[in-house]
Amino acid sequence: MIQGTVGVVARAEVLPNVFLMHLRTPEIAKRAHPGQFIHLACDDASDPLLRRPLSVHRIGRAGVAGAKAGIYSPSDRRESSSVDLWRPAEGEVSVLFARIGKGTTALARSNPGDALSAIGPLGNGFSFDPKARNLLLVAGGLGIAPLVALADEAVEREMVVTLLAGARTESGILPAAALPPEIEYVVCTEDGSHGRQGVVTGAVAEFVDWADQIFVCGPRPMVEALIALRISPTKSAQVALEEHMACGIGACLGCIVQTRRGPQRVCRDGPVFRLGDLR
Amino acid sequence: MIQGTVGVVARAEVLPNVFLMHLRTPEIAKRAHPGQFIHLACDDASDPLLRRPLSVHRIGRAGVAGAKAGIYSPSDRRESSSVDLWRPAEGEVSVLFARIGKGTTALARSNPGDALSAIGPLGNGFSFDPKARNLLLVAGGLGIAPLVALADEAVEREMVVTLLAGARTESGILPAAALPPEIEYVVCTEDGSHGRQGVVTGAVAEFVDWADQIFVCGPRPMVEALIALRISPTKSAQVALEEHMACGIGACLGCIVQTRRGPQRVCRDGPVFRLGDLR
Amino acid sequence: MTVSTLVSLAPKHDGGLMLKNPVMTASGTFGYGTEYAKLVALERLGAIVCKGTTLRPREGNPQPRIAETASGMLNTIGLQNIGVTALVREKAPIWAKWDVPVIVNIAGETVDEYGKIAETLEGVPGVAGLEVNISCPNVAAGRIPFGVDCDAAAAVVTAVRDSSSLPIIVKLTPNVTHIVEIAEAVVAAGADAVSLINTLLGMAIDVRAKRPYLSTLTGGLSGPAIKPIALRMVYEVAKAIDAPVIGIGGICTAEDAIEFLMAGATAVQVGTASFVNPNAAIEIIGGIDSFLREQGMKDIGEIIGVAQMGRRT
Amino acid sequence: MTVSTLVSLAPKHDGGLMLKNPVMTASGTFGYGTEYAKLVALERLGAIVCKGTTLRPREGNPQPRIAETASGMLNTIGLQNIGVTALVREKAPIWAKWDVPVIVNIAGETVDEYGKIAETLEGVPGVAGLEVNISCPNVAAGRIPFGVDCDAAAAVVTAVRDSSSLPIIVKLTPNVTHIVEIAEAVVAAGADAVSLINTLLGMAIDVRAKRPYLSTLTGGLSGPAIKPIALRMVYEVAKAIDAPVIGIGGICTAEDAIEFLMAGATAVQVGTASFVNPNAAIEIIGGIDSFLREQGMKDIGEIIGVAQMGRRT
Ligand SMILES: Cc1cc2nc3c(=O)[nH]c(=O)nc-3n(C[C@H](O)[C@H](O)[C@H](O)COP(=O)(O)OP(=O)(O)OC[C@H]3O[C@@H](n4cnc5c(N)ncnc54)[C@H](O)[C@@H]3O)c2cc1C
Ligand SMILES: Cc1cc2nc3c(=O)[nH]c(=O)nc-3n(C[C@H](O)[C@H](O)[C@H](O)COP(=O)(O)OP(=O)(O)OC[C@H]3O[C@@H](n4cnc5c(N)ncnc54)[C@H](O)[C@@H]3O)c2cc1C
Ligand SMILES: Cc1cc2nc3c(=O)[nH]c(=O)nc-3n(C[C@H](O)[C@H](O)[C@H](O)COP(=O)(O)O)c2cc1C
Ligand SMILES: Cc1cc2nc3c(=O)[nH]c(=O)nc-3n(C[C@H](O)[C@H](O)[C@H](O)COP(=O)(O)O)c2cc1C
Ligand code: FES
Ligand code: FES
Repeated sequence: MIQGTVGVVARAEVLPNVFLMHLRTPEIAKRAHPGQFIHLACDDASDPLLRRPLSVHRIGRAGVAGAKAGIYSPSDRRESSSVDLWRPAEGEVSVLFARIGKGTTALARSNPGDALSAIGPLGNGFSFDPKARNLLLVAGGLGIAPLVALADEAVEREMVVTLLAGARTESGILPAAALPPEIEYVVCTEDGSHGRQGVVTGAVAEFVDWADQIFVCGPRPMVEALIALRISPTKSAQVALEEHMACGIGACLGCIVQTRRGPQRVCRDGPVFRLGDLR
Repeated sequence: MIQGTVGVVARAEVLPNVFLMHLRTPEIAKRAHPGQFIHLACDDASDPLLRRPLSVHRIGRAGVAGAKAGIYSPSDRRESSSVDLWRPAEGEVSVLFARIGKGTTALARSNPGDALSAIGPLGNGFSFDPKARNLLLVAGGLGIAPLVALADEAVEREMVVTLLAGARTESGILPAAALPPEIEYVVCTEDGSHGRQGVVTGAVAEFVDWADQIFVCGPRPMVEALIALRISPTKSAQVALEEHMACGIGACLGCIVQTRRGPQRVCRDGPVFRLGDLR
Repeated sequence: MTVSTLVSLAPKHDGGLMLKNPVMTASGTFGYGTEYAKLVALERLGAIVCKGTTLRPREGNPQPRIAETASGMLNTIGLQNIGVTALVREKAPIWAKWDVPVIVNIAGETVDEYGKIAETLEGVPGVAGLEVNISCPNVAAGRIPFGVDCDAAAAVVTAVRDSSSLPIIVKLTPNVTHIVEIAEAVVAAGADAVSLINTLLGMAIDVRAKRPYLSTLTGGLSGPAIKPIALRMVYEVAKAIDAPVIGIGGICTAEDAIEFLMAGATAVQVGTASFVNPNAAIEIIGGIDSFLREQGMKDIGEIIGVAQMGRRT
Repeated sequence: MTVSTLVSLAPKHDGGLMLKNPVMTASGTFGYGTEYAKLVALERLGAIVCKGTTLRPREGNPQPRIAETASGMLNTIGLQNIGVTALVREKAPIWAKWDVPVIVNIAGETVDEYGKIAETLEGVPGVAGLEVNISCPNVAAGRIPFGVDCDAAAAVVTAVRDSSSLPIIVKLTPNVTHIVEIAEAVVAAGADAVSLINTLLGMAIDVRAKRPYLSTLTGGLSGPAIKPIALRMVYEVAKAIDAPVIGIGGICTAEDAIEFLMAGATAVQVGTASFVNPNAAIEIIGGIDSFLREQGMKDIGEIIGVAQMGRRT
C-alpha cells in the first residue's frame, strides 16, 4: 500500500459516459492484485472532498496477460491515439469508470500528463481456489472493471474462463477487444440489443455446474439474486462489494457491511467477500 | 452586462506565474470599456465558491487598436502558438492575471476549448476628459492589466500616452510587444534589474506636469503614495481599485470603499474612482 | 400537464401571502432586487426579500467585510442599508410596479425599534410582508442576539405584530442549542411563518497579519458549507410547529431546494448562490418544475415534508 | 536554528502530557493508529487520539453511514468500537511500544459508564490520557447530549476525575448557544484541557428516495466546511478559560492549523483530512515548522493566541 502521485498516461471514453484511464504507477502496478482498488483524489480543492475508490481494471506487469511490453519514463506522456487502448503498459494500471457524480466528472476531465494523488492498492482482492480450473465471472454493468484484471491473471495461469457480462443495453457492453482473447465472453442485455436478452443472473444457472469457482461484481440487486441461487459453498463464490467510503483504509468504519462473520469493512476486510458470508 | 459562457481561445504564461487568456465572448467584447471587469467562475464545484474579478485587459473589437482582424466561429479552438499572443481577435477579450490563490490557480489550468461562466462587463470604467491629450498611465504590478485596454483606446483616439510600469524585479515587467507600439513605456523596478531603479511613484513627478490626465492602477500603498502627491484636481486623476468581491453587481455590499462621497461599492460605483475622492 | 407550484406563506393571515412558486431570494444577497433587474427575470421569482432594513440608515462595518472559506463565505456587512424611510420613498414605489412580491427584512437593536420599523412600513404599496431578523444584537440585553432567547424573540414578534397588519415571517438564527424552542416561541407570539437559517457565527484568521481577518473579528458563515446544518434544523422545526417553514442555507441547485422542501419547508430562499450565479433562483424554479413532472406529480404539495415520514430501513 | 514545538496539554497535571509538537489525529478519524502504520510515520505525530471507546463493544449504526457534502461529510458511525476491555487487551500493548502518546477517547450513556471506562483504563501502559467525549446522548436525561448542559457535562467530568489519575481532556460539542459556559463548567469540574469542536449536527436528503439519506436521519458534519465555526469557538473559549484548548474542525493544511494556534489553541487535531490525505498531520507538522522558521521564531508559544490580541483596524 502506497500513497503517492500517479501520472495520467491516457484517457478515453470507451463507452458512452464510461472512461478508461491508464495510470503510470510502477509501485501500485507491482503490488496490485485483481479485486483490489485504488483510492483517487479527484480535485485539489475541497469539493468534492473525499477520494473515490476505483477497482484495478488491468495491471501492467511482466507476467500479467494484460501488460504490453515497453518501459516508459516517469515523464512519459502518450497521446491517446498512440496507446494500446485496452492494455496498460508495464508500470501502469488502468481504471474503468462511469461518470456519475462530481468526483468521476472531475476525474474524467483529467488529461494525459496530469498527476493524480492515489492510495493503493487497497483491499484484499480475489483469491483463487488452488483446485479450480473452470472459472465463471459474472459482471453487472461496470462490475466488469475488476473482473478483467482477474481474467488476465486466470489466463496467465492457464485457467478456463467464461465471463458473463450484463447491461441495460448494448451501450453498456465492452467490446471483446477489451478483454483477453482467450476467454469466453457471454453478453446479456436487458433490452436484447446485444447478446442474450435478459439479466445476467438469468444466464448463470447454465454455467454454474461447469464452474469450479465463481467471481461476481455488480449492483446490489444482482448480488442478491446470486445469493438467492444458493450456490454450493464448494464453488468458493466470491463477490466484490461497494460501499460509500471515506478513508479506504479501515479507519473510519463508514463502509461496514453485515456478514455472517459480523460487521466487516468493505475497504479493508473486503472488497471481496465470500458470497456465502453475505446476508 | 451579460451572464453567459465564454470560450477559452488561448492561454499562455507570459511572465512567471502571470497568465494571459483570450476569451471568446462577442457580447462582452462589444460592450466592454477599459477599466471594467469580468466576473469569472473558476470551477463548477463549490470550492472555490465565489467568482473572481479580472479586468478587461484588451478588447477585440473593430475600431480598437488591440483588435486583430479576423472573425472566428464560436467553436473555434486555436492553439496558443497560432494566436497573436498579445492581441485578442474580434469578438474576444483578454485577461491578464497573476496566479496567487486557489481561484486563479484553477483559472490558470483552463485549456483552449474550455468554457467558463462569466458576468460582464461590470463596473464603470475609466473616462476620458474631453480636453485631455497627454495621458499618464501609472501601473504597479498587475495593475497594468486594465491600463493596456485604456492605452489601446487612447491610441485609437490619437492621444499621447506614457505608461509608467513598476514591479519588484524584471520578472514582473511585460515586454514592450505586449503594448500598443505607439506609446512611451517607462519601466521601474525596485531592484533595478530592468529600467529605472525605484518604485514607480518616484517617477511620476517627472511626468505629472506634462500630463493632462492621469490613470492609476496598482496595490494600495502605491495608490496612497499617489494620493499623497496631491495631484491637481484639474488633471482628473482616476484610479481603479480592488476590493474582495462576492456578487460583483452591487448587491452584497462586500466591496465598500470609503470616499469623500460616502461609502461606495467598488464593483458598481467603481472600480474607477477619482483619486481626489479617496481618503 | 400543468404543475401547480403555488404556496401560501401565511395561511392564517388574510391574503395568505401566496407565492407563484416557492423560490425566494434571501435578504442581503439580492440587494433591493433592482441591482439584478438587468440579468434576472424578476417576475419569475416566488418573492424577493430585500436587504435588512433598520430604522435609520447604517454605514455598516469597516473592511474587510468578506472572506471566502471552503464552500462558503463569511460576511460582516454590518447591516449597511438606506434605512426604512428612504426605503419607503425610493424602493417601495419601484416594487409596487413589479409582478413579484417583495418582503422587507427588518432589524432593530431594541424591541421598540422593531415596532417602529413595522409601523413605518404599514400600508406601503409594494411591501408584501415582513421578515423579522432576530439575529441582531439586543443592545438592551448587552448585545446578545434576540434570537437566542425565547422571551426576547417573542417580545420582538409581539411588538411587530402590534404595529403591523402585514404577514410576518420570523427569521431564526442557527447559533442556538434548541432551535425548535425559539421557533415555537415566535409562532406562539404570532409569527405567520418562520424562515431559517441565518448565518452561523464564524471566523477566519490571517496568518501573515496574525489577527482575525474580518474587521469585526467574527462574521456570518453562509453558502453550501452550511446546507447540512440548515437542512437538519428545518427538518426539526417543520416537524414541531404548525406554521410554514422557509428553508435557507446553501441552496444552489434545484436538488438542494427539493431537499429542503422534502424536509418540510413550504418555500426556500436562495442566498449566497445568487452571488455565484445571479440566475440561481430562476434555474432552481425550472429544476423543481422538471422534477415534479418527471415524478408525475401535479402539485408542489406532494413533496413538501415527504422526508418527515419515516426512517430509512 | 532549532525550533521548539513542545506543548503541554495538562500543565496542572503531574507529567503534564507533553507533546513533541501540537498536531494530533482526531478521534474516529485515525482508527487505533494501527490502520495507518504502513502509510504514516506515526512516531512523528504529536499524539494519536483513538476511536471513541465505550464500556461494551458496539456494532454501530446501519448503512448508509456517511454522506459527502460540500467541503464536508456527514457521518453516523454510531460509535462502533471494540469496547474498553478489548482495547486494554489488544491495542494498549501495541501503543505501549510506540514512541507517540495515545489518548483514549471515551464515551458513555450514563455518568456511571464514563467513570467505569476511566477506571478500566487506570494504570494501563500505552494510555497517555483520556479525551472525554460529551457529545453522546445522555440516556438518563432522555437522550439529550451531556455536552449541551453545564451540569450534566460537569457531572461526567467529576466522575472521570474521581476514577482516573490520567490527564483529562474534555471534548465539547458545538451544537450549543454558549460554548464558553460549557467549557468553563468542565474546567471547573477538573478538566485539564478542552478540545473542540466535535461534529455539527446535520442532515442530507435523498431526493430520489424522498427520505433522509443517513440511516439515523441526522449525522455529524465535519471537514473544511466547519472550520470557520470551529475557529470562532476556539477563539471564544481560549479567551475565557485558563486551560489549554485543543482546536479541531476542518484542519487540512499547516495554514489551517496555524489559524487555530493563533486563535489560542495550544494544540490541534486533524480529523476528516486524514481520510483524504493520511499524511495530512505529518505535512502540517512540517508546515508549522517552516512557518516558524520563516517568521524567525524559536518557539511555538510565539504564535499561540497571538490573534487574541487586538482588533484589526
Ligand atoms: C471498492 C470499490 C471499487 C469501485 N470500483 C469502481 C470501478 O472500477 N468503476 C466504477 O465506475 N465505479 C467503481 N466504484 C464506484 C465508484 O467509487 C463510484 O461510482 C464513485 O465514487 C462515484 O463518485 P461520484 O463523485 O462520481 O458520484 P457521487 O454521487 O457524487 O458520489 C457521492 C458520494 O457517494 C460515494 N459513492 C457514490 N457511489 C458510490 C459507490 N457505488 N460506491 C462507493 N461510493 C460511492 C462517493 O464516494 C461520494 O462520497 C467502486 C466503488 C468501490 C467501493
Ligand atoms: C475589479 C477588479 C479587477 C481585478 N483585475 C485583476 C486583473 O486584471 N489581474 C489580476 O491578476 N488580478 C486582478 N484583480 C485581483 C484578482 O481578482 C485577485 O487576484 C483574485 O481574485 C485572487 O483570487 P485567488 O483565488 O487566486 O486568491 P485567494 O487568495 O484564494 O482569494 C481569496 C479571496 O480573496 C479575494 N481576493 C483576493 N485578492 C483579491 C484582490 N486583490 N481583489 C479582490 N479580491 C481578492 C478572492 O476573490 C477570494 O474571495 C482584480 C480585482 C478586482 C476587484
Ligand atoms: C452578504 C450577506 C448579507 C446578508 N444580509 C442579511 C440581512 O441583512 N438580513 C438577514 O436576515 N440575513 C442576511 N443574510 C443572511 C442570508 O439571508 C441567509 O440567511 C444566509 O446567507 C444563509 O443562506 P445562504 O447559505 O443561501 O447564503 C446575509 C447573508 C450574506 C451572505
Ligand atoms: C467518521 C468520523 C468518526 C468520528 N468518531 C468520533 C468519535 O468516536 N469520538 C469523538 O469524540 N469524535 C469523533 N469524531 C469527530 C472528530 O474527532 C472531529 O471532532 C470532527 O470530525 C471535526 O474535525 P474534522 O473537521 O477535522 O474532521 C468523528 C468524526 C468522523 C468524521
Ligand atoms: S472506508 Fe473507512 S473503514 Fe472503510
Ligand atoms: S461585490 Fe457585491 S456589492 Fe460589490
